[in-house]
Formats: sequence, structure tokens, C-alpha cells
Amino acid sequence: MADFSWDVRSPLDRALVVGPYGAQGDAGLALTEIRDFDLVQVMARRGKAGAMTKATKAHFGVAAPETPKAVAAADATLIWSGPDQFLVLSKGGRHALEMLAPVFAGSASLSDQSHARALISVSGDKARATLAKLSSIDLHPGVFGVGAAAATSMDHTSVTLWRGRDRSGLAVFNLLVFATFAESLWHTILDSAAEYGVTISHSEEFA
Amino acid sequence: MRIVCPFCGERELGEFTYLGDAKPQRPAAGADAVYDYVYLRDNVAGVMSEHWYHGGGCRAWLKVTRNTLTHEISAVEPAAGAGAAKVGA
Amino acid sequence: MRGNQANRLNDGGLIDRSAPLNFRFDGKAFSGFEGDTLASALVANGVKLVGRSFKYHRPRGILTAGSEEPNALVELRSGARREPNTKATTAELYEGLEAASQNRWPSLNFDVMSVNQLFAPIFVAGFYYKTFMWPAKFWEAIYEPAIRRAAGLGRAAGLSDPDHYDKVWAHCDVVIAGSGPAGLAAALAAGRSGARVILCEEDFVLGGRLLADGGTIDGLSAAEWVARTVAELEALPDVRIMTRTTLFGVYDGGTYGAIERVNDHLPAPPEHQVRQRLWRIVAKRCVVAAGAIERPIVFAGNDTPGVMMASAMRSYINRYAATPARRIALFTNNEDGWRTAETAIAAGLQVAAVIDARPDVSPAHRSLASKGGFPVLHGSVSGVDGGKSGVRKISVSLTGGARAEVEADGLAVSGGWNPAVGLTSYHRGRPKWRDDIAAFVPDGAPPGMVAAGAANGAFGLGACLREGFEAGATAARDAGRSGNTGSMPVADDAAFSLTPLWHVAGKGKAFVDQQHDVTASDVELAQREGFQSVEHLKRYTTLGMATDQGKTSNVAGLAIMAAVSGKSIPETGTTIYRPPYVPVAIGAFAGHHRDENFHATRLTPSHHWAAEQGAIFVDTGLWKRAQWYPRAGEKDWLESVTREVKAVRSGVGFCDVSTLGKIDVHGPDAGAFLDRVYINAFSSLAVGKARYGLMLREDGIVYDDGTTSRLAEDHYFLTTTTAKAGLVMQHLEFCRQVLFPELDVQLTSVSDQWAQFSIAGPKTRDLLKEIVDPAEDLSNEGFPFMGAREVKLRGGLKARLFRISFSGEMAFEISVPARYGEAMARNLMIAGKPFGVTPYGTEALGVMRIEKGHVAGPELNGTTTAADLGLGKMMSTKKDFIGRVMAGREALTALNRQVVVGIKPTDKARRLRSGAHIIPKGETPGPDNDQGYVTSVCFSPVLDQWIGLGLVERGRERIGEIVRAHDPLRGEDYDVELCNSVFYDPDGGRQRG
Amino acid sequence: MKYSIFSLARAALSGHKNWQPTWRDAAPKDRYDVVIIGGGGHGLATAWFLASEFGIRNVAVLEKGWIGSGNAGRNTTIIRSNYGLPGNTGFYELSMKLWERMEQDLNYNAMVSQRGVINLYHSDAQRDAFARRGNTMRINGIDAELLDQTALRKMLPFLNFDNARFPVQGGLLQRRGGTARHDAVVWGYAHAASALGVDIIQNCEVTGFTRDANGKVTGVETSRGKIGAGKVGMAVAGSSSRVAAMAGLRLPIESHVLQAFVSEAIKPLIPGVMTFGAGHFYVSQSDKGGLVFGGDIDGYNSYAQRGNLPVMEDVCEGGMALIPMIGRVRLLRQWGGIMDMSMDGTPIIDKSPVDGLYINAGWCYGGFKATPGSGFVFAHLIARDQSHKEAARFRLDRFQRGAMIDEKGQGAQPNLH
Repeated sequence: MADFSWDVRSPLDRALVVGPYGAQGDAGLALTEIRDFDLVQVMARRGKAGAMTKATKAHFGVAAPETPKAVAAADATLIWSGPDQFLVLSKGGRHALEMLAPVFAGSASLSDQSHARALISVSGDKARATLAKLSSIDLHPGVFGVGAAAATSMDHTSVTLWRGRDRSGLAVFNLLVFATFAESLWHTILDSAAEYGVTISHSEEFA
Repeated sequence: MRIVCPFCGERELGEFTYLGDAKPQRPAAGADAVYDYVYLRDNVAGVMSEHWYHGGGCRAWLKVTRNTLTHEISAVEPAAGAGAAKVGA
Repeated sequence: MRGNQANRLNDGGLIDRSAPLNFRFDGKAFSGFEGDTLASALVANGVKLVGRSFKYHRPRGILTAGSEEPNALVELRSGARREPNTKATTAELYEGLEAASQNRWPSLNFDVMSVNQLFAPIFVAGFYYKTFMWPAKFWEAIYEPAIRRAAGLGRAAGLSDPDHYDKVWAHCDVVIAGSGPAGLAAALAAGRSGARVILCEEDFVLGGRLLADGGTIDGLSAAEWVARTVAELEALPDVRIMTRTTLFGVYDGGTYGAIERVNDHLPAPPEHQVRQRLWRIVAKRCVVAAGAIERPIVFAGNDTPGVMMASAMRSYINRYAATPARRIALFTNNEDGWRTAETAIAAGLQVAAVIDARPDVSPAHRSLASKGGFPVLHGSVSGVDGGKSGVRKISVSLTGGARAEVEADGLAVSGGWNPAVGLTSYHRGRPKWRDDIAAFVPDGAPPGMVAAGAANGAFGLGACLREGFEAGATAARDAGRSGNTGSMPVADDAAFSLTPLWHVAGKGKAFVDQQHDVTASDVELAQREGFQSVEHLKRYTTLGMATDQGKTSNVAGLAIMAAVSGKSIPETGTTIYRPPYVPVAIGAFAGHHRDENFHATRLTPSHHWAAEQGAIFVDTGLWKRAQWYPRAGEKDWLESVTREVKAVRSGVGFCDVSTLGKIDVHGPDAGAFLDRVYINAFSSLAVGKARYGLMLREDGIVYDDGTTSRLAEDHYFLTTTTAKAGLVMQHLEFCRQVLFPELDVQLTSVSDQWAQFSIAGPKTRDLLKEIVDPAEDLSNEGFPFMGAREVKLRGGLKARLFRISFSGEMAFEISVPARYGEAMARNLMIAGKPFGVTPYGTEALGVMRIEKGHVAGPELNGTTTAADLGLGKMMSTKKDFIGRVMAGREALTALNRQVVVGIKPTDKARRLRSGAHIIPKGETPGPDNDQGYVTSVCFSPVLDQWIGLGLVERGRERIGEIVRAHDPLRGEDYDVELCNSVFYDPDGGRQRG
Repeated sequence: MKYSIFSLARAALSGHKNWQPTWRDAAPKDRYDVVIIGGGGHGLATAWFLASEFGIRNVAVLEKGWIGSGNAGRNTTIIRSNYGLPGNTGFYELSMKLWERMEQDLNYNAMVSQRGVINLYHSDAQRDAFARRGNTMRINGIDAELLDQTALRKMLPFLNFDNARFPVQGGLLQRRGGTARHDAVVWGYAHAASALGVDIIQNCEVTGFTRDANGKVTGVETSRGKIGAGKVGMAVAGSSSRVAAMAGLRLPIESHVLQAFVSEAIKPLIPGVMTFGAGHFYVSQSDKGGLVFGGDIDGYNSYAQRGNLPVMEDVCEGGMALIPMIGRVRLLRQWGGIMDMSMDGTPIIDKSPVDGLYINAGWCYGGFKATPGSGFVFAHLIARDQSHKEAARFRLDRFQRGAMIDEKGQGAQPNLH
């Protein structure tokens, strides 16, 4: 009997080269792929928004976002993804689909997206300048504050974007991008940021 | 053009896909009625109600009231089944 | 250090004399300074002849000092970076700049094509419409090539553009076009209010006309005021000042286009940097403070090098300390033009005379003239002596009829000012005429936009500041910003008086549009021939269609038209204003999206593994898919593909089919929903089963197909074709949200969640047993054909297994979460090794589907019905579904429709080609017997010959008939037999076994 | 006055003072045998064919603005007959043949220039579709050649063959395709029709129809008064629905904006016309030197005659992807025309359900190349009350019958055609 290993590979596994990229000197941008997460799409059933909200509150201790926001629960982030729906993002194994199924039984339909996306964290002085080349959203701090989220597009590709907690006084933007587009979009981000200098890394730590 | 998605806020045209006149209602049956629904258009020169899809965003279908002479958008509302989880809730 | 800059003043100007720059024009070495434009450096070096005109190849010099320049166009840079038609007046000087004059041969000084001037009596407006008609064949062969060679100004590089561009979004409350007094005042008011402001200035220095004309503001010199204002603006966190940036267009929803010339002032962009950047600025309000453009007066010889706009002459002298002439004559019809005489005197130049078309001149100017020792001539310039070496002598028609001559080497002209009404008119608005300034001013503007200062017809410095400041404050307030605007900058207003004068009658060519060589008599000819509408005038004479878009010529042209047609100027009207305000490089609009980055690329989960195997990839929409896997020694693709097919048919193979669209359909009404979108029933599908489904468009034509499985009572897993994945999702959401909102159903795309592989061939089960947990029953009873369920794999990983077959073999499709996709490919290779497992690509996939007679993209071409595809029986008669009613129309159910049929050449050695047409035997091909065509072909290893599918009139009734495959494009015509479209295992025993 | 090099030379001697108006700017009479609504290329061509081929000279062409102010004056000037479906193929070839004799017919140089039109393909599937279409053309007696990449490299070496997201693999070439000077087509038909007695009436907007007791159209109401007519033909492109509504008709048509662009003039760079097969971009170079190019429609119903920025970017992206040497060439002007997009992408030339009213509409963005053919078959229909055989499938009731002519296979979704 053959011996199999079921090793996982991030869709950015090949494209991501840890280290500096682009202009030399102080990097304007830090680009980090976050690996090992669970991501579940939760969609309320017809007329069951109230029940879904209640279930969310009971399970996560926070209400599900009803507007484009990312809400931090103890060990998960609930990210609005459309009317009557949100994504549950958690470290791998925390809130997997099977664990959430009983929570939302009857109130919402669940769909596993854990492998459908890559998660990229964008930060640094030039984070906004870089994202302005990719996103038509206004990311001014007065408009897109901590916890703001958007279901939007970058480079004609759907993404989920939200602002995490600031790090060292600088804004952190998180991006969920579709896995099969991830490598392509990654290169586009690098091209956009090359003039500022980029530090590339990956991590299993959640911001 | 920018459309104020009732769910997402104001967004760039590129996130949306256009379908067309939102006035005709799909008839259940009848060749003439369906022909009319599928093929004939008022082709309004002025204020028109239209179906747009926020496919590059929240995937809601929207009814957009827009002037075809000026492109001015005066109202945007969700399609009946967008956000329907709140129906009766 | 002055180098050879003989016409450079010793001091003054905004140039940095400590930073000399070397450059070449037409191969000759010159020098200039940092802060120069190419034009100012040429002026400083005494170069007067800069270009040749479009039609007559007349010698031309520098007319203006800005982006309205019609004449001083050069080819800038060389090699792949050569930029034709670059305005010397806006090109910043840099070390090593190379420029060449254009539209001349062999040289600027001796241009053979200037012989065209001899034919000028014939080459009038529209002459080409009246001739070159005989003989007809000569047009393409002789006349047109000659015209094309003669036209066209500069030469494009002819090489791939080596530079990069990008595109950026910006958002603000107020965007301001122009940084003259009005623009700066607007920025000040809006910025102080707390508004987010973007100030765009096309020049590389802020200040607009203040740079050349100075003035006193708030008791400070213009330069001091600009410096103080800019410092204040830069200190405001939400004010962004963008120089080298032109706001070129306004689009719906308060979106503005702007082009930033990031690195055009350098020989080449530094590493990692772009050449130019396209800005899409979303602004709640816009203040257009783009100023005004001084307009010429049309007179004979007005295109002679050395004739220059009066304001441009001031720019060269004051801003660049470069003197266009030593002895200057001024021709003006207004007060403002006199400033050039003042400037010339202050710079120590001679003023030869001022020719003023007005009856009176102010006492101050009269005393200036007597102090300066030059005459004031009341009248008009009627001719200019001088050729390519520039102005020598000026003929003047004095009021009252006498004539005079003035010797000068430069002639400054001021015909008044035209507000820059482009931006305000781009939504097809028409400006309105104001008699007091004899100019068009904005009459309304696109929503959110307002004009201020000279752009609005307010020419005084004080008025510009006032209008700009008020517009900025109002814009900020409208955008919800209510901070304290502080005090308004104040300056005096100079008087502005003008006597309109457009055209001075005289002998010789008087140019209206200098770049396109449109003369006053061309305008008159157009009127005579009935081209009186301004749009006809423009199109017939090409007036205003040159690279300057008529910025210096349009108003004069229509004024002359008005005069000859006996109408007023406002009655004559203007043409439609069209963006962009200045020409913009096509590369900038493309940005990052060129070469390999034209569109995004989608990669399958096993892509990198396939690449390691040496797969050849094919573009399928945005996807890269493995097309085949060549092996050493195989001579061509056909050999590889044939091997792959044979391996599957005799053993086992696998193919990544993750590109299929995959949609989770959830909810209590999921089955009812699918019943309405598919022509066949799905609510009756048992849990654990899959079914092939066909969707129509509402017009009854087939839209898409795929296999949909029921994984739970309220959960279906739907697949679409690769091509239609996104569109089907959109269509289903439309059905869910708009057509059937009463149904409780939820949709999610899971296309990227699952890596899906087709495993096919008689040894499939053997292979799967190695991978799947031994507890899973894969037998025909335990997992029958069209079964679908979750299974556990060895090692505990969960997968979905579907017993479906596209190849006609015993086959399964297996899905694992996508990040296991690469591992799955590797494990299939390991597990399948004993069975000779072979990875296969899309070509082998295609071969096997054709052998099986399955329809795909070439048959689902947007015009075929279910019945055309042989799937008519699937259409349920028991329910409504999308497309049901329209599918019943007479022409869609006609008996003579082209339907899918199998096709094979009677000569087994013959290659069949897609796109060949089907013609009955023994008939001459023609539109009446063109009975269909070949849609898909392959070489079938099973049949050992080329086979195909086709859409053929009544094809299924004609099985066995020999017809012609007619392929004149490829010079082929051969007999083929119409046959059953299922070439392989027609009773399906293999896939069920 | 006959136009020729001789008349030009003679006129030059007198300073061009003796030229007459190219067409008579007529005032409306009370009644005409035929009134054509729309002074664009199609309307004027119809009038000229009525007068020259069908002997009907008591004809008026009513134009609400200046002649050629609609799509005739805002297109990308391409002529071709490379269609693949029955109904289209023969019609566009009829039109092409009329282009080939236009200058001689009209004594006006419309600069019909047959420098070739090539559709580029980037995949096997696209090549197969082009092969099908090219063979259709050949079977209909139309020239067509299928070029592979080797041939194409020789012909158009500047295309992006090697560094492209979707490399060019070949193309379908129609050498007889090309361009014509769009405004001159309008002026040429006006010139020739006027000479045959047709009244060309500008600044005359139709505001309604007059009908008799049986509902038959008896004339039109206009901004310049009522004008009686034996028959009324409409050729108003983007305004088709608005004019038809005046007669109580709804059409299978939507009005959409199509943008076009021109670059600064440059020395000859690009021969012929080419269309990108992997994006929305087509281009030719005018005799004046400008690259004339366009792409997809903006995508939503509009009567605004101006284009948006995203489509402008999309077109330029296509341009750069295909011809990377045009990066530094500058885009000079952007404009938009209103297209009468039909539900299958194919025109309608038919009697309307209203007696006496004839429809010529639904040209999508194919109207310019159809100008002479459209005029000819429309004149035929009006004069004979019977469709010309090459226009027999352009019936209004084809949608009811299911006999669509859908070259792109997009169905009843006009913005996808």
C-alpha cells in the first residue's frame, strides 16, 4: 500500500519569496500571507436573519455584522460579505464548518471557503498608496476606520477587504482573495509596490 | 459612473454589471406575453428603472433609477430577494 | 554659465543658473538651465524655426508657452522612447535631452515637401473630396499612399514602449484644476475649511500666470504670496498638491481623469518607477481654475516664426529670462496685451511699435510709449515679411487707410482671452457668449463642478482670487466641511478693455488653425459650399482637429464663419468639446494591463505540479490549463494526445477539472429553484445522486450544461462549464433575487474551494482503492453510475466523489479542498503507478468527449436549442422553466434546423477540419446549399481516423449520407459521411461497468 | 458642378469663388412622395437610391440637426463584409460592392480605401469559428483568407506575438475591407441626391406622425411644420425607439453608447484595419495620420452621446496588449455615438405594422459599413413595397418566429452584441 502525505500548499506557496522586493532602503510596505485558517460563509435563510443573529451572539459572544464591518470575537473575526451573510475567519481548527453547522442549523446555510481564499495582510507607510492602485475604495482613515470592511474588487477580481487593528501606529489592511487568482494578484500587488520597497513574509499568526 | 449600493455604499461602475430595464415582469406563460418580455423595450429616454448586479461586491441585484439622458442616478434599491432574510423577521 | 544662450537675460526668471543642462535639437548641441522648457531653452538659444506645418510644410516657430501650442511640436527622445508631436512648450528640459523637428525632409531648413506651397491654390479645404476619383484603382495604389506619407506630423517609435504606467484612485472633497491665483485661493479656502483637497497643476511649478505676470497680493509680491500659500497648503494634512498633472476629463458620478507626468522630466524613469500615472479622482466638488488662453488675430503671415502670443512672450522673458526677440512689435486689441510692451522695456529690449486696433489707448500706455520711444499705431497688422529665419518687417494698415511698416524681429499678438471652457463643457454643455469680453464662458457645468477666475471670464487678479476663494469655500461647504476659511487674499483688478478683432483682410495666407493649415479663406470657402454649421466647418476644413484641439483657433474660426454668413458669434455657436483636455499617452490609460499582465491569470490547484511534469498550457478564459503532457521522443502534440487517450481507454488517467464552475445551492427550496433554472427536474433527484442538467436562456437557446449532485436534502452541488462559471452564477443570483424571491435558497460560489480531478479508465476503481479509505464501498452496487457522496481518504482527509464520466469510460470525479490539490495529483501518480496512470490534458479530454458525442462549447454556441443538440427529450413538460415558452417558437422547432451529428471522412487518411462547411454531393457550393459546418474535430485513436461533430441541416435523419466537407479557406474539399454522434461505446456499457 | 482635378484647377484660377453649395439647403414643401426621417448616411443613401434607381425624386430627407450629425459622423469608418450568417453575408457584400463604385456613382471622393480588415485569433476555438465564417464568405463569393502566425508575423510584425497574455495566433483577413471617410460619405450622398432633386432639410425635427382614419401614416409633424408624405421611412439609429413611439410602436431595440477615439496624427504606422480577438479593441489609421480606434459599448442604456472612463481604459488596455508600440502615442479625442442595439445584433429593414411607415433600424455598431447597402435595400422596400432579396431576413417579426440572426450567440441581451 502506497504511502501518501496530504501536505497542504498555499496558493501563494510558489509566488511568495520571503525577503525584500523592489526599491532598496526602508520598505514602504509589508506584505504577509497568513496561512492556516478556517473560513466559513454563513448565509441566513429566508426570513431567518433574526435567528442567525441570535445564534451568532450565542456562539461568538458578538453580533454578526449587518453592515460592512469586521467584528472581532474572542477567537474569530466575523466579516460582513453581503446582505444577510458574513464570513467566519478563525485560526485553523477553531471554527471549522462542522463545528459551526449545529450552531446555525435551521437559521443559515454554511459553505466552506477555507481553501477558496488566500489571506494577505498589507501594512506600512505606503499601504494606502499601494492599495490605491488596486482598489477604488476610499481608504482614508476618516472613512475606512479600524474594523471597516468591504466586499469589493481589485484588478477586476473579487476580494474581501477589511482594516485590522493598527500595528506600530500604522494601519493594517487584510485581504481575502480567491485562491486561483491569488498568484496573479500577488504579482500585481508587488508590481504596484515595487517603487516603495516591500518586505515579504508569511505567518500563521493572526493580526 | 458610481452607484450607491444599498448594502455597500458608493462604488465604482466596474463593480457592477448591467442587465436592463427592470419594468417588464416575467410572465408565467403565453407566447405573446413572453415575447414582449424578452424582446420589446420601451428604451426610455429619461428616467428608467434598471437591473444592475453588484457582482464585484456583495452580489446583490439592484434596481437603479437612472436617467438615460444624463446618467444621473436618483434611487437605488435592492431587488426583492436581496436581503430577504429579514423578510418576516 | 551661459553657454551659447545668447538670448538669455543675465538675471531674473525661475531658472537655476547653477544647474546647466545640455541638450540637442536636430542634432545640434545647445544648453539651457534647470527650470527651462525645451521651448524656453530654444528661445534662449535664438532658435526660431522649430517645425513644419501639416499640409503646406510652412516654416513654423513657437507661438505659445503652454499646452495650447500648435506649432512647436517635436519628436522627443529617441529609439523606443521616441515621442512624436511633443510640445516643446511643455517639455521640461533635462540633461541630455534629444529632440528633432518633424514633418520635414530632408531637413527642417530645407524641406522638399514645402513644394506643396506651390500647389496651395489647389490644396484648399476639402480639395481631396473633389478629385483623385479616376481611375478608381489609383486611390489605394497611388493617391492615398502619397497623402498618407505627406500627412501625419511626427513618427511614432515603432518599438514596444519600454516604460511602465500605473493607474491610481484618489478620493477627495474638492479637486481643483489649476494653481494660478484662482486655483490657489480655492485650495486655500477649501483646505482651511477642513476639506480633503487635490490641487492639480499641469505645469511643474505652481502659480499659473503669476509666474509670468507677477502682481501684488496681500501686499506681497506674487512670488512671495505663492510661496507662503503653498507652504500653508502643504501643512494641511488633507491637501494634496500634484504638479505635472493635468485634469483632462470629467466623467459621471464626480469622477475626474488626470494624467501625472511622473518622470517625463528625466531621460528615463528610475528603476521601479513609472513614466506616467493615470489618476481617477473621485471628488464631491470640482473647481475649474484652468485659466484662459490668449487668442491670436488672424492676418496674413501670422504663422511666420517670431510671431508669438503676447502673453507667451512675457512668459519667456519673465519666467525663463529668455528673449524671443530683440526688437519687438506688439499687435493688440486689448489692454492686457500692453503688458508685453512693459515687460520688454523692463527687460531692456526694444519696442519697435505697438499696433493697437482700438480707437483709444490709455494715458498710462501713451506715456509708456513716449518714454520708451516707440510709436503707437492705430490699426492692424496686414502682413509679415520674413520666412524661416523669422519676422523681419511688419506691414500695418492704419485706421483711415494709410499703411506703415515696422521693422522688428518679433511680433507679439494679443487678440484677447478665451476662458478654458473644455472641462465645463465635456458633458456636451455649450458655453455662452459674453459681449463685454468677447469670449465664451461656461454656461453651467457637469454636476458638482464650478469654474472660477479666468476660466470663468474673470480676468483681473483681484477677481480671480475672489472667485477662486469663494468657489473653494462653497465647494468645501457643499462637501460638508465647515471650518473657518480665514481671510481672503486681496489684489487690485487691472482694467480690461477690448475691441473684438478676429481677422485682418490682406494679401497672403492668414492662418486660423496653424497646425492644420486652415486659412481664413478656407473658412470662407466652406461657407460658400454650404458647410455653415460649425460642426460641418470643422469636419470640412479640419479646423480645430489638430493636437491642440483648436485651443488657439476655434473661436477665431467660428467668428470668421459668423462674419461671412451674416450671423452673430453666439448664433453660429461652438462645436462640441471633447476630452481629453490635453492628449494623453495610450500607455497611461492601459497602466499595468499590458503584455502578460493584460488580464489576470487563474491557476488550477495542480498547476505547479503540472508545470513540473512539463505540461503545455493553454489559455481557457483566464485559466491556464494543462493541454497535454509531452514525453521525450514524441514528435508532436498529436502523438502525446493520442498516447494519453489510449492510456485512459486501456488503463487509467486523470485530469484536473477544477476550472468547472462550482456552486453550492442551499436551502429548503433548492430543488424547486433548480427545477426552474434547468429544463429537467432536480427536485426529484435522490440524495447521493448526480444528474446532467441543461439550462436555457429565456429566449429558449441553450445557455449552459453541467452535472449537479444532491449532497443533502437541502444542499445541491452544481457545476457549470469553465467558460460560463461567472455568468451562470450571475444568472442564478438573478433568478434567486429578482425572478423567484419567494424561494428560500442560498447560493455560494465554491469554484476555488475544491480541487477536482476526473479519474477515468477501466482501472479507475483499482486506483481509487489505493487512495480511498478501505471502508468505502466503490463497487458498482455500493457506488453506482451517477452516484455522489462524501468519502474518507486514506489518512482521514474527506473528499467528495462523483461517479460521472465525460470520457465514456468507467470514471469518477474526486474533489478535495483546494490546498490539497497538488498533493492529490502527486498521490494519484503514486497510487496509480502500478496501473500505468497517465495525467492527461484538455486535448485528450476533448478527444474523448468527441468520441462520446458529448456537446461542448463549439456546439453550445448561443444559437442552438436543446433539440439541436439531441437533448430535446430532456425538456420537461410538467413544469415551467427559464426559456420554456420561447423555445417553442416556429423557427426554433423547424424540421430543417441544423442539428448535431457525427462526421467522418470517407477516406480514413483524411484530416477533418473544424469550420469546413457541409454541401450536398454533386452540387456547386453556394448560399442555398450550405447545409452546416463541422464544429469539433479530433483524431480518434479508437477509430484510427479523424472524426468530428457538426451542425448539419436535418443531420440526424441523414445518417449514412455522404456529403462534401467544403473548406475553400484551406483549399480542401472531400467526402464525409454523416454518422451517429456517439462514436465510442454507444450503449454506454463502459461507463456503467 | 462636376468635381474633378480640372474643375479644381479652374476654380483655383478664380480663387475658388465660384463653388456652389455641395447640396441645396432646402425648405420643406407641403408634400413629398417619400419622406425619409434622418439625414445620416442611411437616410441620404436611401434618398439617392430612390431618386437614381427607383425613379422617385419627390423625396425629402429630414434632419433634426446638421446632416451627418449622428452616427455617420461619429464612427470608426470601417467597411467590411465578413459576416457568417445567412441574411447578413449577402447583404453586407451587396453593400461592399456599392462601396466599390461609390465615387463614380456620386462624383465625390469618399476615400473608400480597401487596405484590408483582419480579425485576429488567439485560440484554436477562435480559429475554428473564423474558419467557419471565412468559408461562409467564400461560399458567398466574398474574399477571405485564414492566416497563420507565420504569415501574420510577416504582415504585421509589430503585434505582440511573444510577450502577450493571449498571443496572437493568426487572423481572418478580408483584403477588400478597409475604411472610408465617414463625413464625405454623407456629403457625397447629399451632393448627388440634391442634384437629382431630393430636398435635404436640416434643423427639422420630427415631432409626430399624421395618420388617416385607417391609421395609415400620411405625413409627419416637424419643428418646421407639417409635411405630407405618401410613405415615410425612418433611418434614425439611436433615436429609433423614440421615433417609433410616436407611431405607437415598441421595438426590439435598446440605445447604447459606443465610444470611439482618435490619436494625434503620426506618420503611417498601421496598415489596414485590425481587431483584437482577446479584448475589446480595433484600430485603423486615417489618411490624416490619427489612429482611429474603439472597443466595446459602455454597456448601459444611454442617450447621452458621451463615453465613460472605464471603457476608455479597457480599450487602451486592449490596444497596448495587442500593439505595445502605441504606448507613447497620445489619445487626442474621445466621443460617443448612440447605437440602436437590436436583440440579436442584426438590423431590421421592414415595413412596420403601421401602414405607410417603413423601418430601418437596429444597426448596433455595424451601421457605417452598411450605408450604401442599407440605402439601396431600404429604397427598394419603400419603392416596391417588397424586401430586396438580400434584406429578406431583416424582418421585424423574426423575433416572434424565432428566426434570430445572432452572429455572437448572445441572445436578447443587446449590450452583449
